Amino acid sequence: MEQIADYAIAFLLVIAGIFGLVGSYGLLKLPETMMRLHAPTKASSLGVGGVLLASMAYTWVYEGRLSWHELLITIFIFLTAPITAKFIAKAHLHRSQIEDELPPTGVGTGWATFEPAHETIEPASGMVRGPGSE
Amino acid sequence: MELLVASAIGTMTACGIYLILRRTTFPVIVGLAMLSYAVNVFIFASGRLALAMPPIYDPATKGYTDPLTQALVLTAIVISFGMTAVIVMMALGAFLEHGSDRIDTDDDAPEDGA
Amino acid sequence: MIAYALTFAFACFGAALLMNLWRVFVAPGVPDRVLALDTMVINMIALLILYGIGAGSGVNFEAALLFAMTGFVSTVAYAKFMLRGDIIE
Amino acid sequence: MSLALIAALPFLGALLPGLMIRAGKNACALAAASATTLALILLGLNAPAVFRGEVIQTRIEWLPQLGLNANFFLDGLGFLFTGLILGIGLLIILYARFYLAKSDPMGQFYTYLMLFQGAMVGIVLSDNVLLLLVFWELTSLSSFLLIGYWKHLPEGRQGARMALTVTGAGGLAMIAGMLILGQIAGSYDLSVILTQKEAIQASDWYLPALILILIGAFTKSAQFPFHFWLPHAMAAPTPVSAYLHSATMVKAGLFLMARMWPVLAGTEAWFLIVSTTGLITMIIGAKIAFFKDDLKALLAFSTVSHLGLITMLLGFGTEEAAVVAIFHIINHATFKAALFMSAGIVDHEAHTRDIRRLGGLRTLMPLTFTIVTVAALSMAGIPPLNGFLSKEMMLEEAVHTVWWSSPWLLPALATIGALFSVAYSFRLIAHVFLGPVRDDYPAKPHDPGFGLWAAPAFLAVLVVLIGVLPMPMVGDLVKVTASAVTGEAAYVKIYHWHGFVPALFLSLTAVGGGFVMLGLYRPLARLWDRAPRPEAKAIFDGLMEPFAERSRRVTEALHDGALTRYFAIATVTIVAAAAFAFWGAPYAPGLRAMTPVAAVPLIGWTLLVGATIALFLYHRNRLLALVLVGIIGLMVSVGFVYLSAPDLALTQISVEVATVILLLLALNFLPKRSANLSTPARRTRDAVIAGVTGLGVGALIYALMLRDFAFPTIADYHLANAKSGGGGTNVVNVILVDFRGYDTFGEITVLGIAALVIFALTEALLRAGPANDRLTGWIPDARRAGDRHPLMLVVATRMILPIALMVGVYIFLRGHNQPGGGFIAGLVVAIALVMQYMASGFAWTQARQKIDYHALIAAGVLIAAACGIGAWFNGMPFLTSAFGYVHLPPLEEFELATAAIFDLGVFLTVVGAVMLALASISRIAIRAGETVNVRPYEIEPGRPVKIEEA
Amino acid sequence: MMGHWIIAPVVLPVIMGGLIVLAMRHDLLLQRVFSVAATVGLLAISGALLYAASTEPPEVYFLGDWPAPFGIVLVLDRLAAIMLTLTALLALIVQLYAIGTGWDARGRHFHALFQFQLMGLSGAYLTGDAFNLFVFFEVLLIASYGLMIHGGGKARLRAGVQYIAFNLVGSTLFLFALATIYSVTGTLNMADIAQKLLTLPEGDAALLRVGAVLLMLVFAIKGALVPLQFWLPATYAFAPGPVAALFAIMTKVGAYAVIRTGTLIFPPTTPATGTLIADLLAPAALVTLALGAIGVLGATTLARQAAFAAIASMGTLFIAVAPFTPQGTTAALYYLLHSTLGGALLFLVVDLVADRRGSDSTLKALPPIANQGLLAALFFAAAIAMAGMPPISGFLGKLLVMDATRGPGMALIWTTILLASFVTILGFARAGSTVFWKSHETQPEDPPRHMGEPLAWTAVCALLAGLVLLTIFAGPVTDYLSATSFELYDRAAYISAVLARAGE
Amino acid sequence: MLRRLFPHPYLTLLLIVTWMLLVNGTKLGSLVMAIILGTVIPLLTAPYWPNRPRLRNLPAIIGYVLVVLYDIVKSNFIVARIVLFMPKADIQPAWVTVPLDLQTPEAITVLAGTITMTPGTLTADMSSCGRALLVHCLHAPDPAAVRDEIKARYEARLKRIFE
Ligand code: NA
Ligand code: NA
Repeated sequence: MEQIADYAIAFLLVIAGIFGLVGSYGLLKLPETMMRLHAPTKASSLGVGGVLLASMAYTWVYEGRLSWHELLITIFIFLTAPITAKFIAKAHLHRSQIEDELPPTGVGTGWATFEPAHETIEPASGMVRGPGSE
Repeated sequence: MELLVASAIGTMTACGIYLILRRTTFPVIVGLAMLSYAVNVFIFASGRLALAMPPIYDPATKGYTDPLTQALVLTAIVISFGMTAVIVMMALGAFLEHGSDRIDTDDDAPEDGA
Repeated sequence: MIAYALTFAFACFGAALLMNLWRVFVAPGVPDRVLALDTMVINMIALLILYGIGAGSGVNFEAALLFAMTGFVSTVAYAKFMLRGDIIE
Repeated sequence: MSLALIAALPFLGALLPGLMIRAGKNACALAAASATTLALILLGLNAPAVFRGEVIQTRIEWLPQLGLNANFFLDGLGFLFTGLILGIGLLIILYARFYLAKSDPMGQFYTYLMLFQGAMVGIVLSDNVLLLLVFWELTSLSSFLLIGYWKHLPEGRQGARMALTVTGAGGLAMIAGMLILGQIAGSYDLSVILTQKEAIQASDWYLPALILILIGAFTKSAQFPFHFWLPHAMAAPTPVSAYLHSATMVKAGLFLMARMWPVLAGTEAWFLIVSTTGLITMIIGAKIAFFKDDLKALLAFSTVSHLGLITMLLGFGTEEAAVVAIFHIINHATFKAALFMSAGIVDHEAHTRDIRRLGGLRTLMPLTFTIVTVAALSMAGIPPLNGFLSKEMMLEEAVHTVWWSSPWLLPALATIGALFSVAYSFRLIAHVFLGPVRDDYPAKPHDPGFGLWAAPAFLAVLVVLIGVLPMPMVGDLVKVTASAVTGEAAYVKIYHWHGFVPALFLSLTAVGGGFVMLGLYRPLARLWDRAPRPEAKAIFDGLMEPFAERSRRVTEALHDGALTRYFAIATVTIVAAAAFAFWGAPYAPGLRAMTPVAAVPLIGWTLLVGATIALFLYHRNRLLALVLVGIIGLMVSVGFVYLSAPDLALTQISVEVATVILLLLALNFLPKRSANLSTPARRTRDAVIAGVTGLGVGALIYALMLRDFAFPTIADYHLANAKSGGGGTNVVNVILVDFRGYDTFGEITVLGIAALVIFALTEALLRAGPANDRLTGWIPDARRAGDRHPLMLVVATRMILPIALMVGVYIFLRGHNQPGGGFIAGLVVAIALVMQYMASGFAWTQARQKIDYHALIAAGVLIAAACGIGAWFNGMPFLTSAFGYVHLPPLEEFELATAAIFDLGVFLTVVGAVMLALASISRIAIRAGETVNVRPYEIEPGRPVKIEEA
Repeated sequence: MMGHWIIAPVVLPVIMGGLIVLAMRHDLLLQRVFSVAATVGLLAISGALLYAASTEPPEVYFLGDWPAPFGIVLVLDRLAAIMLTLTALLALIVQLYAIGTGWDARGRHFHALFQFQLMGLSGAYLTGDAFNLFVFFEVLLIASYGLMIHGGGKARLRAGVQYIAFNLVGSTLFLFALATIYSVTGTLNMADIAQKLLTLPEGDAALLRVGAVLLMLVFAIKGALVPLQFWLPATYAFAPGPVAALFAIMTKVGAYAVIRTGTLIFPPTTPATGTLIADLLAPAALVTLALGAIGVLGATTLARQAAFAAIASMGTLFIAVAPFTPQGTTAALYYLLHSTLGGALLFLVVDLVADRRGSDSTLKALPPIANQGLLAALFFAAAIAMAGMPPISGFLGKLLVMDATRGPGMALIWTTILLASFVTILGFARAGSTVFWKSHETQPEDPPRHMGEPLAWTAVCALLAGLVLLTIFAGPVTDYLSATSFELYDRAAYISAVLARAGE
Repeated sequence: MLRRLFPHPYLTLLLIVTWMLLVNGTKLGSLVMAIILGTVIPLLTAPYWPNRPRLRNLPAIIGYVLVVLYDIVKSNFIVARIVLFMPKADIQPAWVTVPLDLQTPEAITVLAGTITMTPGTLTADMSSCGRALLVHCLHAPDPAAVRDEIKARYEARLKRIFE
């Protein structure tokens, strides 16, 4: 039993390590920013996920208690990774201004990064209250 | 380990000093932040280094690292945070009032570095 | 057994971090550097947990969680700064 | 007591005019006069005793630790001078009342005048040299005010400054001299010092003391080479000149020499310095006086000359000479004051003091003419006037004095002096009053009213009386005074006919020569004008102005606002001082075993140092700089985790992100790149300074880490008592909230104040002004992308915020026993809120919450304080904690600790402070024209939108 | 036995500050009333403590009831009590002035910051713990940042940035110093450090000395000791008048800290440090005095002149401190009292003048201003006070200092002191005659004669009165002060009082 | 009433779970605490989350989660292969526009996230009207296929869950 658990944990660790490495290697190797973005977003996430799983398993097997903390972290990372990725992507799009390389939205408007949002905006006067304005 | 910590502190201090010798507010502020990082680690290290001996009460532990310096560092971190916040705002204010973010007031050349 | 695996994982994530550092030094633009920083945080968390396994102490959990949180926030902040200038508008 | 009162009365009198100015000029004059009169009366009451040879004393303890006491004593010398000061003072008060114009602020004048009078009286009555110094400097200050009385006259201001500079400096020198003297004598009381002749003259410090004190006396009495300030002081109103520059202040120096005569005189040094200075002054003064065309200037230099004469006499160091000196002091006071006042009358009536524009006044102003003639002849030393007597005696003394080992040199020079003095006295009479009446006077001259001529007339009468009946008039006075000066009973005999002694011939020579010189005035004057001579004022300004100018340049150059230079200097100083301290004592390297290094920390180190170097290289790209700071902060906190400091790691990382956010917010308005403003040379210099400092700090901490504590640390106690005494297992937190909770209390106050400052600053910036203008006209310097609040983030943060809050609560609750606590919890919550701000916008978020951050901060601090005060109620000191374990079934047992309340205060303050700071800076952004979103989503897929085709 | 009253000077202002922020931040009148009330209270308490200190040996307050040196202690001795009272007195006067001139209304949170400032100052005087001293330095500093830029404005803000930046470096240095000292001695309690230094192993001396010097340098920055004085002129010149007047005490905090640590922890008898402190302090003090005096002569505005006068006074003060003898310390304390009141007076007068000249204090003749005569007189008084001319206390202070510095180096010291006085009075004379006399050239007819601001005039007169009293009662005051310095050099009493419970 | 007390019942549930995960145990006291917090916090944060999303049919949710988890792992192997073994020249990145049928912000967010975490695709932006996503493919010889897979594999499922 222990043995199997050991193998499982070791396997998880090795996989995790590899993916972690891949993520950062991709960051170096891939030629374009957009492509580079793929690597860490996915691989690194999985890598750290693997480590966290391994840790859970480890504490379960060797300390007899089930530690849910790692799970929490994993979830958090997986929730936030896409957002981070999207923001960096947008920053890249904005900085490199490659609007014309992009496909049309097909719904009439342009891509959000290159257009002010379509909504009624009004100046701030009197809008703010609370401690900000006394 | 001691050598690593000491050299790290030294590097951060050097960088901080170099930055506070720049002539616009922003690098000076960053430099001050660096100095406070450096001094925080300095205080911490002045309690000597210890691995895997957190100052959390634990009957099974082989010993504890110095908790006092840690408390001091915490206080120092918080205070320097407050100070940084203030000087950042003042620098911004000075820039808005004057139109230049030079920190030296010896030559009042308007708008530069923008 | 686990020890070897741990060492291997340590090595991988350590190497990963060095690569990130390299990316910070040489990158076409700030977005890439921010990406590198973000990855750094992730790898750090991994190392932290590995260290926890190695030392058999779960004390590092809060740190890891907080790293994740702050890493996310600061990455978003940097990006939003590049996009809009004002990060709280 | 009465002596102190005499000294005090003028000061009291100084207050009155200021208070009574509304009551009119007469009231002022009357107030001053009555104070003076009262003092005179008090003095008179002491006269019998003084003439009996007694010494009246008054002792009031003031600063005994220093030996400075308000001790006064009255002997003959004091009596004479007090009499002169008060008596002539009274006349001046009368005279000034009529002399000053309607427009002149009378109140001020009398205030200053009485201040001066008081100071003078203080000098001559002091029995304590330190007290004497107080009054001494006071005369310099009050004369400064009097000379500058006519503020609109530049000459007045310059004259005042010059007088203050010279006499003030002399006074300072005298301070040193007196302190030395006091040290030698073992007391600062004159009555003691005067008994210490042997000790003083034997001491190595005698000569320095003598010189320093003489500098004081010479400057005050306008002795060569300090004589130049006196004529410029003549810009003062004539009453002032008459009072200060003839009768009193300039005599203060003489007084001091007379006072110190018993202990300082009688040595070779004294003789050579004092008599020589006096002689030179006498001759030079007389010569210049002869050629002066300004009446007052002429009188001024004649005064210089006569002061020189008296100084010379004191310098002789013989009893007889001292007697003569005293006698001449009296005589000079009478005729010179009379002359000054008459000059004032002429000026007042003819509206000019220029001798070249005068002449022939004899018939127009007969009364004035008479007064001037009497006084001037006395000054010339014509019998039977008092001036004749003292001059005669002076020449007598000169004849008996061997000087620079020559028996005839001194008499010859003295005679030349006398000759000049005759010459200018005659010229005064001849060129002003004799000769034809002119038709081009600036104003029609005529004798003034009684008020103006009364005082000089009275003095003229004295001149005659003393001249005719010296012994009855002043014999006793001279005797008692001389005894006081010399210290033993002086023998005084004044008579008109000495027989055919050398002095007689010298005197005749002088008079004859005087006539001749007057006859030769025109050619001599032409010679004089052609002769090159140093202009005192030019020299003085030539010294002072460059000094002031150089001071200005040095000061401005040093404090020009170049902060970075200040930093460079400070850094170098600090490093140097530290090095100096280190190499000043033995150092034994530590013997502590090094902590082993694994590969992972080595990588961490590489990252940290790498990022730091990158920051050093790329710091001009400010955004990148912040990214690097982010990395460094991350690495530092990871380091803390690795080195068993979880609390530090948590705090560091959350503070770091808060800082970065703050800097980003500010950077939005600041230039995005740092201009390169320093030369390569300067950058190298800075790099060197930085490098050395870094090395020093690194070496220091390395040396420290490698040694064991010299003594067991107090931390052991904390580790031992955290659980039992503090009720927590996280020792760091227990220290923060309990052992050293007071630190934390101060610390959160700092944080709260920081937020308040930021808020107040924002308010100031948003008021009308350049900052506000710059903001309202703000144009972002970078192109801005669309999509302010990307939908994904908005949605995500709505999930994350509650969880983050929960994490915050969790970290707060466990803080006492596990890493965490109020501070970190506060930051976590704050960061969660910031996330919300970033996602949905400041205004939108702000509008949806009721919390007032000011209140939050205040509440936090007050709760912490209350928690501390709570301890008082069970008799414990501030911040004494209490804890207990509660068990209410079916729940498990849990702990309640007052520390938690304290930590709550910390928590609230942190949240409030961080949020108030961010809120304030966001308001700046809004003033800069940020618009505010009204909806949570700016992109709402559900909502139909109008699409304008590009 | 003062019991809990010892901590009142810290707790009262912080609570008042908190309440002002919490409840009164929209009502200036309330703020004024309560703030003044609090300051009066502070003054009363300080007075009581002053009396208690004079009747009892140093009294210790064990915060959190932890025995020293493990917890933080407050120590009430004569020195602390004097500083507390002086601060409270000055604060009250300045506060009245600020209210009278309406300065407190020119920005937000003046009174809250003011109270926090007092909290910081009181805490610094009372604490017996080195690190806690740092904390309260920070409290008083950050409050001072707020007060310094109160009302905003371009020049003030730029000066403010420099002020903060310089002091942040100082704070960092403070931490380096404390860490070094702790790292050698393993304790933070000042009495405990003092005691441990007596038996410090020789090999540790060098490192400890580094710590000691760094610490002293921190205080030197606060005390504007050359070459660390650069922050002062611009700060004081651009700070609001009343704040500058309050700052008269800020430099004295540096002096206080030097005296405290120099007598308690590093007296010349300490084997490790020996005369290290004195050796460095004495020359620096002389240069400071000289530079300050030259600055007074060379200054281009009244405000800067006042600032340099402040620097000069610190020089004189440190000259008296440097020998670390009871006599010297007594002189230093007397001069401290004098120069605080005198400096404040000068700054307030300058503020009144500048205010009447359209906040222009440059040394040039402008048309006569309201109350010119009175202001001229007050300026004259303040000037002779700062120049150390009679009859005002400065002269006595100067004599005390000179008397205390007899012996080797006396010639140099006395010459410097006397020449400095000379140059200073010269500078003030030039300034005064330009500003107050020359103006009569520019415009003969009568100036606008408005008095106004009764509170402000009260404040100014109060300061002047203070100086006069200090002069008249120089004897008794000096008695108390010499008792104080005796207490300071009798460390045993202090140490034993603090470490009484060390056994627990 | 209940609706006012629990503006977001799912959130409340989530929070309770989170708390139990945090305290890492099943003490009764912790549960009480969890329930308190789970009630209070949503009330506090309710203003930030005006409209509550309606979730239905749990099996669909579970199914979706499993699919995504599987894809994440799979996608990582793909990415790893590309990064490690594919020569730079052969990599064919592409931009794809994914028109949206989904309208709920929450749903779109989940979709976008999923796209990013799954094979070779990454959500880069959204059309300024919110009706299309801009997706970047690391290596997509046939972009159209990618788009169709996304719509079929994820969006369809999400529609069933959210709308
Ligand atoms: Na603390
Ligand atoms: Na803290």
